[in-house]
This record gives sequence, structure tokens and C-alpha cells, in this order.
Amino acid sequence: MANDNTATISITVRFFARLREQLATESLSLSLPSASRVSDLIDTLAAKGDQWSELKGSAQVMIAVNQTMARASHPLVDGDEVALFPPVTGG
Amino acid sequence: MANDNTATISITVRFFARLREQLATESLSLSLPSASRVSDLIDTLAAKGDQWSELKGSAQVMIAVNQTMARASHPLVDGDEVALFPPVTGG
Amino acid sequence: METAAPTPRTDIRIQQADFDTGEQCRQLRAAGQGETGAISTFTGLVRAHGDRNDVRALFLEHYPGMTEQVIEGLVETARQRWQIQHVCVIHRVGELALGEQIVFVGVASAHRSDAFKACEFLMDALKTDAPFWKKEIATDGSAQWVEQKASDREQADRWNRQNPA
Amino acid sequence: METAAPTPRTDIRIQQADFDTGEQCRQLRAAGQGETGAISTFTGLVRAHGDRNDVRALFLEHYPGMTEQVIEGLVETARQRWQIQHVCVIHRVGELALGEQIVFVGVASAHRSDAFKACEFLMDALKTDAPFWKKEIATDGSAQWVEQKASDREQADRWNRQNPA
Repeated sequence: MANDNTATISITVRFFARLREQLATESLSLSLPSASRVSDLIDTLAAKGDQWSELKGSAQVMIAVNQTMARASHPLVDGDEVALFPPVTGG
Repeated sequence: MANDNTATISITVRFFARLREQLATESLSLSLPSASRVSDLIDTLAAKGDQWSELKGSAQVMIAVNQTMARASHPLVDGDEVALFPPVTGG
Repeated sequence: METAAPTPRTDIRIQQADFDTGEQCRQLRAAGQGETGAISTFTGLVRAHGDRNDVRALFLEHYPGMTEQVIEGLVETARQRWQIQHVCVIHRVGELALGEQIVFVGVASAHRSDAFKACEFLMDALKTDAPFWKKEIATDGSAQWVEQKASDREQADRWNRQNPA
Repeated sequence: METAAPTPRTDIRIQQADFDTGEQCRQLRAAGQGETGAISTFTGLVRAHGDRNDVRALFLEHYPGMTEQVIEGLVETARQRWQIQHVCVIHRVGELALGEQIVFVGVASAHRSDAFKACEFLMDALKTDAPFWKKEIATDGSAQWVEQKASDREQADRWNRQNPA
């Protein structure tokens, strides 16, 4: 199936802080079409409805891909870890 | 003798750091005509000759009167404590 | 004129346990081997006034793995901008009561200006770049996630507008 | 929104004895009573490179009485410019070996920016305004009074050109 348009990639998604609590989810696994971007992943999650829909288009949702800050346009590959969380407030 | 033009004032002079070492003097007492200024005190000391003459007109001599930084034009009164020292280098 | 400073070490710790600022200072100092002239430290404490005025504790969450990576990157940036030697960053997580220590940044340098600037830069950057989140627990037991402050962003952005001097 | 901070205390000590930075931090923190969010400290150490590159010790002289008065004035100035709480300034005198602690400035505040600025201001001002003089003792036993640096004057003058923000 590699290099096939119909191939899928498996992504781990993690949630932190307020998002983790609102979604009542610490992490989940998701299959997406290959060549998906973070924005596609967020669309897929938002389609679950209820609180999930708030993930979409919110300036309050920060993105990290493999533990590095990323934009919604960031392309995903199989095995990526995507984290979604509110703006940080440490220190 | 108070308020008399011929009255004198007694001044304690203290030296610190490089000045104390160069002049081999930690402190001394000096009688000056009343209405003297710090500059008069320095002139009197400088008249002692040798190293003392270097006190005069040196940007490297800082002045404190009664433990507060002062200028050479500062007027002196009986009992004042004048300190002469190099620019400070603490911290 | 200056000989090489000792090999710089970076000590980054994310932990629930409290820390001893005196011990951190001793380590920063001992490592200096006569080349360190200045140690600047910052300690952040839980205070009663946050988004609410009756905070009795904080709960701190972080993103293990990413946190350490981000802080290493921030220290690397500081090393490129200032002449600094040993650096220590400790950030606590979990529940912390009023008055407890939250975060410690210690920077050793030959000169005080570099130590001060690097320490303040690291604190400002920690506030906006490191994946930590604070929840305030009030005296009535209610809890609420802290919102990021615009002032913290501005404070951190200052460093991008400044020359590295 | 902010309630009154605890009555600010200023602790100024000129001494030959060493000091414990951890103990100073504990005192600054304990005094905060939940109102202190930030403690900025600076520690100055004897380093090998001064006017000479083979310094093995410093001898520090001061002007007893005037020193304390000047430092109190500097702390007062800092209190007028920034919102700070407890302040501790310790300056050692006498002979201090390589690596030893010379000076400590610790500032507590509700907010980190005030703590950092006041601490750096106090260190800069100590260097140019407080009557301390350093003599460097080299490895060959020769000794020489340190000259005041133009850079220290410029560093201190910065604070006069800045807005109190």
C-alpha cells in the first residue's frame, strides 16, 4: 500500500490542560489519508461534534508535531505525534 | 570667637584605598579658616608637598563630606568629616 | 586576555519535588573554577493573586519530552546571544501550595550583564514557549486554568526586537 | 485588585564572613506571605581575570557608616522606581580568595520584571556609588588597586536615561 493514494497514516493525538479536560481525552489514535495536514486532522476531530467542534479555527489551540511547535499547514507522516493544547502558562 | 572672621574650624580628613596607602595616612585633623571649602582643604593638604600635591586637581580624587558625596566647592563647617578616595570599585 | 571558560553545562530538571536554591547556587559557583564572576538567579513562587485573588495552590501540568527539548533550545539561544557558562533550569509540576517555589533559573557568567540578561530572557521565554499549564485552585476549592497574558507575550517578544548586546 | 504587600524590609550587611545564598532566598521568600511571586538574586564572585589575569584573591576596603547609608539610599531609589518588597544586600570586605562570594543582592516582588530590574539596578549602582575599593592580589603576591571601569559607569548611567517602566 505504500505510495498508494489510498494509503492511510496512523497519528497519535495528545491533549493537554484545558483541552484535555474539555474533551475528556488524554490521547487517541487516528487514521488519516496519507498527505494529510494538521488542519485535516483537526477537521476530522471537529467532525465528532460537541466540544470537539471548538478545536476548529480557534486561536486558542496550539499545535506541536513530534514535540515541536507547528502550524496547521504542517504535513503529517505515518507515526507522527500531534499535540493540541492551549497557549502555555508556565514559569 | 564665633562669627569672627579669624575663627577657625576643625575638620577630620579620612583617606581610603590607594590614597590611604600613597599618603601613608588613614586620617588627620586640620584647622582651617571658617568659611573654607573642600577645595581650600585640598589646597592646604597639597601644600605639604610630595605625594600630597597629587590631591590637587585630580579627577581621581572623590570627595565625601559627612559621608555624602560632595563637590570641591562644598562649604565646610566646624566638626565636618571629609573623606578623600579614588573612584569606587566594589560590587 | 580571557582564557577559555569551563565547558558549559546545562542542567534541566522537571520535577514534583521542591528544590534548594542555595544548593543550585553552590553548584553553579563550584563549576566556575575561578572563571565565574556573576551568578544571576530567578525563583518564581505561588502567590495569592493570579487570575483570581484567593489562590491557595496551583496545579501544573506539562508535556514530558517536549518540555525538556524546548528548554534546551532556549538555553542554546541564550548561549548564542550572551557569554554564559553553567545554566540551571528547574520547573516543578503537580500541586504547589501558596508560597511554594515553582521555577528556578540560574545563570553563571564571567560578567554580570550577561548573567542578568540571559536569566531574564530564559524566564520570559519559559512563560511563552515551554509547554507548561497552570491551574489555579482557589480557597473555595474551585479550579480554573490560567489564561496566557498578553503582557507575557510582549515581554518575551522584546528579546526579538533587541540587539544581542 | 492587589492587596497591600507585606511591609517591605531592607536588610543591608557589610561583613567579612561568608554568606549563604540559600538562607537569604529562604528569608526573602518567607517574608513574602503569599504576596511574593518573584525573587531575583545576584551573587558576585572573585574571578581570576580582573585588571590582571592571575588574580588569586581580592582585598576589599570600605568606608564604614557611609557604605550603609549609600546602599540604603540606592534601595530607596529602587523602591520608588519599581514595585518591590523585601531587599537584601550583603557585601563582604577583607581578603577573599578566588571563587569566593563578594556580594549578594536579592529582591522580592509580586512580579518578575520588577524583581529583575531592581536587582540589576542595585548591582550597577553598587559598582559606581558605594564606597568599596578592591585590590587584586596576584599569584606572585603582588597587589594592585583595581581601576574603575568606564563600562561600569556607562552601565550605571543607563538607569538615569531610562523611564521607570
